[in-house]
Amino acid sequence: MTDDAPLLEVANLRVAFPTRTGMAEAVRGVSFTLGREKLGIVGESGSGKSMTGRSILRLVPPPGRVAADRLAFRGEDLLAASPRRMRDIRGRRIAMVMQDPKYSLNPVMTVGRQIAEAYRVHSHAGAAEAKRRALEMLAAVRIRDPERVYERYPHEVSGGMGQRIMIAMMLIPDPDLLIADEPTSALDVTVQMQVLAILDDLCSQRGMGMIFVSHDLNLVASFCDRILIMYAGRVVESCRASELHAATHPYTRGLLASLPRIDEPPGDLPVLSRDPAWLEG
Amino acid sequence: MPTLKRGLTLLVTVAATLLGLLLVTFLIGRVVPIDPVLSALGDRASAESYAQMRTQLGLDLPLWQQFLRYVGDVLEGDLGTSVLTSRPVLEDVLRVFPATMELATVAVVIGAVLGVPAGVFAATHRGRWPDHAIRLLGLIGHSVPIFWLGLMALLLFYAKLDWAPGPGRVDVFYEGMADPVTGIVTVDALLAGETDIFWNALHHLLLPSAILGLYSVAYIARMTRGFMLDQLRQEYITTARVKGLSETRVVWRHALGNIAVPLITVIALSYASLLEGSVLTETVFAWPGLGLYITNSLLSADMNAVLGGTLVVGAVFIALNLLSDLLYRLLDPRAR
Amino acid sequence: MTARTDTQSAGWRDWLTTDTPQSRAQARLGRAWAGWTAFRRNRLAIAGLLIVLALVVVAALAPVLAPYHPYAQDLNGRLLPPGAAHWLGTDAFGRDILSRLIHGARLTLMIVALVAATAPLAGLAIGTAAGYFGGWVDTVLMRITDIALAFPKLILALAFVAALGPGIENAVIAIAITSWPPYARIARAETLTVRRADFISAARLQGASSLRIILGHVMPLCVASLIVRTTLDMAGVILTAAGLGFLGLGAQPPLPEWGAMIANGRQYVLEQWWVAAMPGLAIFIVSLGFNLLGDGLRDVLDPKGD
Amino acid sequence: MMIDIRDLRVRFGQGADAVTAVDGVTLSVREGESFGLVGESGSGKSTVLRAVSGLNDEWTGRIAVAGTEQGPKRPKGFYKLCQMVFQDPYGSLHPRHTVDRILAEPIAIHGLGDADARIVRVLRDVGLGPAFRFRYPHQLSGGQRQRVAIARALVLEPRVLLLDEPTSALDVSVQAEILNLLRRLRAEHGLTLVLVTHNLAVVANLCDRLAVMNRGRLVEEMTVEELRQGAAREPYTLQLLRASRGYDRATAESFRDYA
Repeated sequence: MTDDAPLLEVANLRVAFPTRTGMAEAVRGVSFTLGREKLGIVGESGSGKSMTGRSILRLVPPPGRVAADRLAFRGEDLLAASPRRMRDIRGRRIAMVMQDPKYSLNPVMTVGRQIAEAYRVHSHAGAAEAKRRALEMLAAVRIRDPERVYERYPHEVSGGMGQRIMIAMMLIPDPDLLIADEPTSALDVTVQMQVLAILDDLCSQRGMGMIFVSHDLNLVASFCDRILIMYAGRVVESCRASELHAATHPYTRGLLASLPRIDEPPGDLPVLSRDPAWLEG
Repeated sequence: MPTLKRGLTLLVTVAATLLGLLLVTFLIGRVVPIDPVLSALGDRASAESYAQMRTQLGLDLPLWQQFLRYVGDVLEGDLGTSVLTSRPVLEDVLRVFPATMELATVAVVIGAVLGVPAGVFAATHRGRWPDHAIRLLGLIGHSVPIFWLGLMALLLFYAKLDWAPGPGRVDVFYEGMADPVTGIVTVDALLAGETDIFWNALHHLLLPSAILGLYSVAYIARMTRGFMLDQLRQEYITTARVKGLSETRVVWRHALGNIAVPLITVIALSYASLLEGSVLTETVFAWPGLGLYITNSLLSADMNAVLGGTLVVGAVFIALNLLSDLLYRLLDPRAR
Repeated sequence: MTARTDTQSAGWRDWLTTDTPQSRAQARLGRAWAGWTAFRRNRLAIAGLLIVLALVVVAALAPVLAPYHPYAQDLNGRLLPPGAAHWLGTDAFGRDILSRLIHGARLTLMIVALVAATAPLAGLAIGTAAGYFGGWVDTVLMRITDIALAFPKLILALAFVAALGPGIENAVIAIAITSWPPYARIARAETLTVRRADFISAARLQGASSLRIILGHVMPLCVASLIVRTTLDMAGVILTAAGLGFLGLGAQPPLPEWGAMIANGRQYVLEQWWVAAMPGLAIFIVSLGFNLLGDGLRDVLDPKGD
Repeated sequence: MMIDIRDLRVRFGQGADAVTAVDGVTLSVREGESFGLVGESGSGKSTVLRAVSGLNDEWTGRIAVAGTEQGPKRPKGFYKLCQMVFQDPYGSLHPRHTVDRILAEPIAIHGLGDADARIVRVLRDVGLGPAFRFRYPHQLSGGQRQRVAIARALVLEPRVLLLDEPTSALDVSVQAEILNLLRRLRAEHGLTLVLVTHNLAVVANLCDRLAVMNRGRLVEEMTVEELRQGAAREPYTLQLLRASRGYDRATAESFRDYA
């Protein structure tokens, strides 16, 4: 496998949930490929952006159903992988950081043990070795006093520190791909920037690919290399982040226009009028 | 909050609860239409000795003084004398209590050992047939009158199939053969090295404790399922799966770790309700425990014994509550 | 003809399930309909509902349904096994067990109704007041509740009955007195979760009085879980009442109370099993009915689970 | 002055556990003005708003609204003068009440007649047709719910509207609609607005003047014109401004904690 081969190939991904009135499709035919880059997936609530991220890890809760023409990680078909193989891939090859560390960390386990556990499950290292690695990792996410933080419980740390701990835990087995699902939406802007800087550095140092799921168009445009814009379960536009201002799809243009800006005089914002034709891509 | 202050609050709470319990038993004792003087002296007492006894029992004092006196007596371990056995109630209660404890303890062990895994299994198979089956079994367990089930079980396993021994703690033949050290026959038999008696006693214990345990299996399984479903929805469970942990570890380590504390409370509560449920079971199985003692006293209007027994069960309840509270503070990092 | 009824019922369904109700009544009915649709899909809950309805019908029509008078003794027909003349057999006085069970349904229903009409309401009032006002009101009310909760319910009920004298009225009083605390706890917990909700703040900012907020905003949200809990508890009430009857402390002879009937059959259980078995079965079925109904209601009204 | 706050202090908890949420804030808002209160979480901005609204009664200092000094407990008439809109449209509407009941309640409390006409009028005012009147909150989208919440605040025809992060739980396209609605209502009803938010762009769009808060203190006050030109004086405000321009690796490095 060469370095320029795609890390992830997704073709015609569909996620559907049964409801009383039939199947409701959350993701309707999403296709993209990902190399060692930062790919942003942007959309409003209900656009299917989070479900796209989770279906890659096969974490769509039952009774949801995932189907795709191709869903391959480094050429390996993820939909055909056995549960055991999938557990190997999770964490070790593909990791995920979620929105709010308040909920995504186990409240009755010290953060240190949670990080060490993530390391041990894939490396079969001893307890002492795992602890040493966990402390190193805490230092790598710029936590000043790793020894003390190691013994803390999640409710004893701030949101920003919690998210760094989450990143440490996810990156400790050295995965190839990180899915970040609104990783900074629960944080204040300044803390948000610091956490993003850590993610940015670690990604480039380790040559990881990243899928960054967010509702924040500005943030994604400034952080990622490439952007997919999702609407109602479909990708309506895909472009380089630096060329977002030149987006052509009316939905993307409408979203951009509806954002208030500090440097613009106050006045009515253009309101997005949704065209049913967008539903068909 | 500082530990000292928290400890004091806890102490005050326990004291208030005990006092409340005493107040209730005291008031019940006052409204009984039975004259305590007559029941102490018999019907043919002279007016003079009647008045003397009345003063002696403190019945001429104002109500609040009577209550203080009652509290003082109880704190000294004086629960009055049983009319039925003519012995101090405390002595009676201490003699019969181990039998009830033996029954309830075996029952709660059955309840926890079967109930927790059943609840976890139901939760992890939510909406599929194991869940429905466990749920239905739980509802059935909650709906059976336990005394009736005991009767029917005796009918089937003792009278028809002859698998179980009859009522009582041991066969008549063995009765009184092992020294009552702890009052728990199985333990006493083992201490005395009498394996025959041990097996016989265990055999006798099996049916009543299984029936008593059935109720607590139903309760514990149902609560476990509810707690577990709550936890399995949480985001940290997704985190554990993303880390690549096996489903067993996700469920039994991460999710169960988070419900351990409420589960302990549930098990303590069901232990308490088993002590109580023994009133009916003991009657059916002629099990000479506290329940049977209270029932017999009730039927012969022996109020001292009834209230004394109530007080002891109440005190055990309060102790169990206190214990689960302490464990909660000890085990949950968020409560420390 | 069929086609027409179909379109008619479809019209009703559309009217009920519309997203744009035209009146208060339509909105309310639509909501009830949505609840019923969800409830209807739970077959066990429907079974429970049918059992409870059957209990009500049997109790209401007892004199019509019972083949014999519940007290009619026939000393020549003592302890007859189930057969054509006596479907469920006769007891030690030759009384028809089926007829006694049918009349006993009235007692069971009465006990359930009396307890359900008192304890949950007392608990609701105490719990919402404690939760909404907080501070010392909460401390005092909840301390009392906790104390009451730490008591052994059944044994306390026994002691109450012992003090007040055996009888069905006293049994009901004893059960009601010992069963309000859990309702107060539930109502308080629900109140605490909604007290900080923005819609309560919004109501306060409208200038609404505390009474108005508790009655109009807080209580409606507590009622759902309280109804579920009450329904589930009714099974326990039936079992407790039967237990008191079994011990001879509940309904007194010759009342056909199911628990007392089991006690009567106890001494014959090894030979004439049906005398004790039939009333026990009746208790079990009715109590299961309340449990199934409560469980189904929880799925509809209180989907959070326990 | 429509709102005049002097040396406002709010403390939560007692003894050693006490936290000072608001630490001596002084500010005033003119009649008809739209004022923004900006800060990160824990800055005390919402606490100030809740003290003004009367939801929080454990404060010291002076709060005057429309020239009348206010105590911790407010008379009923105060609520006709001053209303509030909350952040989360999912939590601010009673789940078991229809839109109709939500809007009828304030009318009943204050004994205003003509409920039907008022409800229809205020629904039209916030851009919802009469079709929405008998719906339950779960039958509405987030934006529609927030419109109902605004309608509930307006039904008493107040002069002051307090807004606690009114758009931060909404999608950007819906946020634009709500901001436009608030601007129109302000013009039509001559409302005084106080907007609490962490989003500087929202303030720039809707407000005339703003104050920045950090850790319970007022850092600085400025006009929106100054904000637009980046003419902040305090380093904390400058850092906020930089952070809201999007991610930049070098800028992130320069961030520090302002205590």
